[in-house]
Amino acid sequence: MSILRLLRWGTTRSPWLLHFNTGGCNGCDIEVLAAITPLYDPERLGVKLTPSPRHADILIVTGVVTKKVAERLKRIYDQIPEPKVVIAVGTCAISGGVFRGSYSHAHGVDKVIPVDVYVPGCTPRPDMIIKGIVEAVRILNEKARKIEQEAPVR
Amino acid sequence: MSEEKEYPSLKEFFKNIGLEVREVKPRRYQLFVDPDKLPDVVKKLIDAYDGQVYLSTIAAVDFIDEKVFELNYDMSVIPLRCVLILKTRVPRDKPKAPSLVSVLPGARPHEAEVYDLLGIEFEGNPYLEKPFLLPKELANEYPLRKDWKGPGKP
Amino acid sequence: MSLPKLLGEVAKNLFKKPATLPFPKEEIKPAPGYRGLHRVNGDKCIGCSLCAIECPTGAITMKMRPSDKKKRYPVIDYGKCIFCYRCVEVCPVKAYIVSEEKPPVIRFDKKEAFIVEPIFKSTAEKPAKEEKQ
Amino acid sequence: MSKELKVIEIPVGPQHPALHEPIQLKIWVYGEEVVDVKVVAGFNHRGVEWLAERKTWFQNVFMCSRVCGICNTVHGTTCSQCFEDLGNVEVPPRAKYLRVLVNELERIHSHMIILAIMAEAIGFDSLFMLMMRDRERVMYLKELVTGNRVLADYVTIGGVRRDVSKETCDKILKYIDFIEERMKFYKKIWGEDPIVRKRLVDTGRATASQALSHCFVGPMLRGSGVKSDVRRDYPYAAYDEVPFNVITYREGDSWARMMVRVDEIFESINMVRYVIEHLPSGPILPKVVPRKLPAGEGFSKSEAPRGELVYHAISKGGMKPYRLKIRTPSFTNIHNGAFLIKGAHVADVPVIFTSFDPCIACTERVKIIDAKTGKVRIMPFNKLSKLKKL
Repeated sequence: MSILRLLRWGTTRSPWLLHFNTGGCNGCDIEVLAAITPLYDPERLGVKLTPSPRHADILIVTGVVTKKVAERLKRIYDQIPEPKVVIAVGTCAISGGVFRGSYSHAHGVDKVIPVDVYVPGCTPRPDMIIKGIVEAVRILNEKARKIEQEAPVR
Repeated sequence: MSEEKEYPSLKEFFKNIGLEVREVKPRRYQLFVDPDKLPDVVKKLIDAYDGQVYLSTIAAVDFIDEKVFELNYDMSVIPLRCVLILKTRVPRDKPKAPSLVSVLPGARPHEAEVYDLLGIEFEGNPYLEKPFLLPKELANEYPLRKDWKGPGKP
Repeated sequence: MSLPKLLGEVAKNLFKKPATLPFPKEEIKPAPGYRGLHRVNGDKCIGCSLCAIECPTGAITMKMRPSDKKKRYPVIDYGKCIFCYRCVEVCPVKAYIVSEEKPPVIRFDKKEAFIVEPIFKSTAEKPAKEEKQ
Repeated sequence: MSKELKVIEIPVGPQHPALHEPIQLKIWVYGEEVVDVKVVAGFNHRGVEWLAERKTWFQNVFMCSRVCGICNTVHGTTCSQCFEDLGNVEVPPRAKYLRVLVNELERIHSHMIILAIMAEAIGFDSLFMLMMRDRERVMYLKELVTGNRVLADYVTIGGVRRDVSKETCDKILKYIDFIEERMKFYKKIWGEDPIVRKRLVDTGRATASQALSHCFVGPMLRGSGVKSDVRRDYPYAAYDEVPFNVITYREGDSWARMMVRVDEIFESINMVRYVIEHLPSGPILPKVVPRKLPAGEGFSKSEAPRGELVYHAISKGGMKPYRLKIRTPSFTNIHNGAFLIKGAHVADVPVIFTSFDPCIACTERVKIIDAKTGKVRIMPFNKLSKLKKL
């Protein structure tokens, strides 16, 4: 119980991000990249970009989910330990955006994995991406608390 | 590769090999070539301009009414600073054209792309592969052919 | 081997003001002319559907007005909108209100916030939130 | 060594810390040497050409801008030019100059981002942070002129969508001066810093004839000493009136490619200054822009930050194109450039690959088996025969 509380304290105060491009136009990706640079610097808030899904708490997904990449997205989602939160950044990740109607993608991240926070815009500004992360941390806290409550009490 | 060397103009060059080139717009030339003669013409072109010729793209068009595929080879001739569009036509029921890979290795991905999306076979290109870009579900289909029925509404 | 050229610059930056914007405390203002959220002035709109036809993503759908069965009005889905302002450009009566407001972050349980109805003042059809012009 | 070395297959990507985009490189290594490489892709295939046949001319300009986010204005410009060529639409001179202005601003930010990513790839994180900080000024300028930081949607058929005011011009000049000052400092680092030079010099070398026969474009071709620039060779917009130099480096390695980009930023800065000083007055859009274009053929190419970008449209009249062919620079550079990875060390793979300035979104489809024509410099002969079967 107390271990889980410590875990919740840790994850919500310093959430680690994993960024995955699922076939977007790169616009959102360079904005995610811009959001971790000195001008916005979320690292002072404890947010850090990590290369491995096994270390991550928050998954940032950009781009239309092409059919070829959908299975990899699922695999990466499964590799992230609970509690986890998914942010869909950009119009393409929400609904397919300007590429709606094409044969080779799934029209949005939520068709493949559950999404918790949507950041609309084409492309969203870096500060809005950080706001999305703040919202995601709130959801992360709720999820972690749920895990805490459901754990068997000894 | 000296800049000063004099090169013949495209009109002169094609006159020497018995073909006539048409200037459609300033610095843009166009001519029809038989598919079988194409590698030969490109070889001569590369030799005449010291190899300073590259293939920009192959734009393949499906003219379903005329039952032909048209292949537009957009070449750039660096010393003359102009664009040369070599047009060739292959029948729709037997879509086969000779490959340029032996004379210009850079033609490889362009031919593979056309093979994947339109199904025109380039004889002599060992790198053709299907699916090249398409997802596995569409491995046997040719989306850019005009008689492809499409994915339906999302 | 010479010293890395960047060392001097790094040392100099230690004594400078931080480049980071105090973001959560102060809002970052976009440059003037930023293409932000746009709304429809429902009173001005004549229901010609030109914006819905021209929209590159199909984010605008035309809805019937409850008061007048012959007229339609546009509804924008910000989940599909790419903020290209093509609709603002083609509108023959300039019924679109543009703003520099950034599109808001939306939680998974509030997905209906994507769909935004026009602003009506005279009729009581769907009084929406006021917005400065 | 008692145990014999084996050829091992290593997948790099599609989710990989060094590559920010979905592409997979399958590399086969023998010890530390890369013996074969295969670019597996299609992870980013969105069916843009298929969609283009189903959208109207104006919708296509917006969609084509989103083929690539980093070089979106140049996509929009080329697409518009292609349709203007098809419909014989005359572009007013002020619009031509403004197109040059925005395209050059975009080139500055695109080159700065690839230089920053390269710095990250070689483990030079402070340079990455400093360059990204200064790049934000360019992004602000872009937002000021076009209305959005990244996806500008600035160019439309016939002209541009916004005008610039006097204050905007003053601000651009002020910020551009700052960027030039900073770039002079960065050029010193890129040219002389031992960390950069040790990592980049002599990796992924391509000779001029190799670069030409493999159809490289843009900085990859100019880094090998071939003087080819679409802005000079096939001028579009107002590039025939704006003076600039074509930058070439003879070395042909990763370092030369990066230095071409560094020097091109200075050229772009000068061009931005020239454009603002010589901006003609007049309208930014012609009086009538047709909604239907006639039957025929349109062709346009331009110099994107990554190289030559080609649009080829075929129309049968009406509201929609019959066929729109897009050839992006990264498509040939990544597919044909993969042979440079062969024979390199495993640790050099991300460096060589980043020096291509890979834009997977641009490529929108990638997959290749490596060219057998590219000569491998260091070859483990005993394994090559087995390799063919892999």
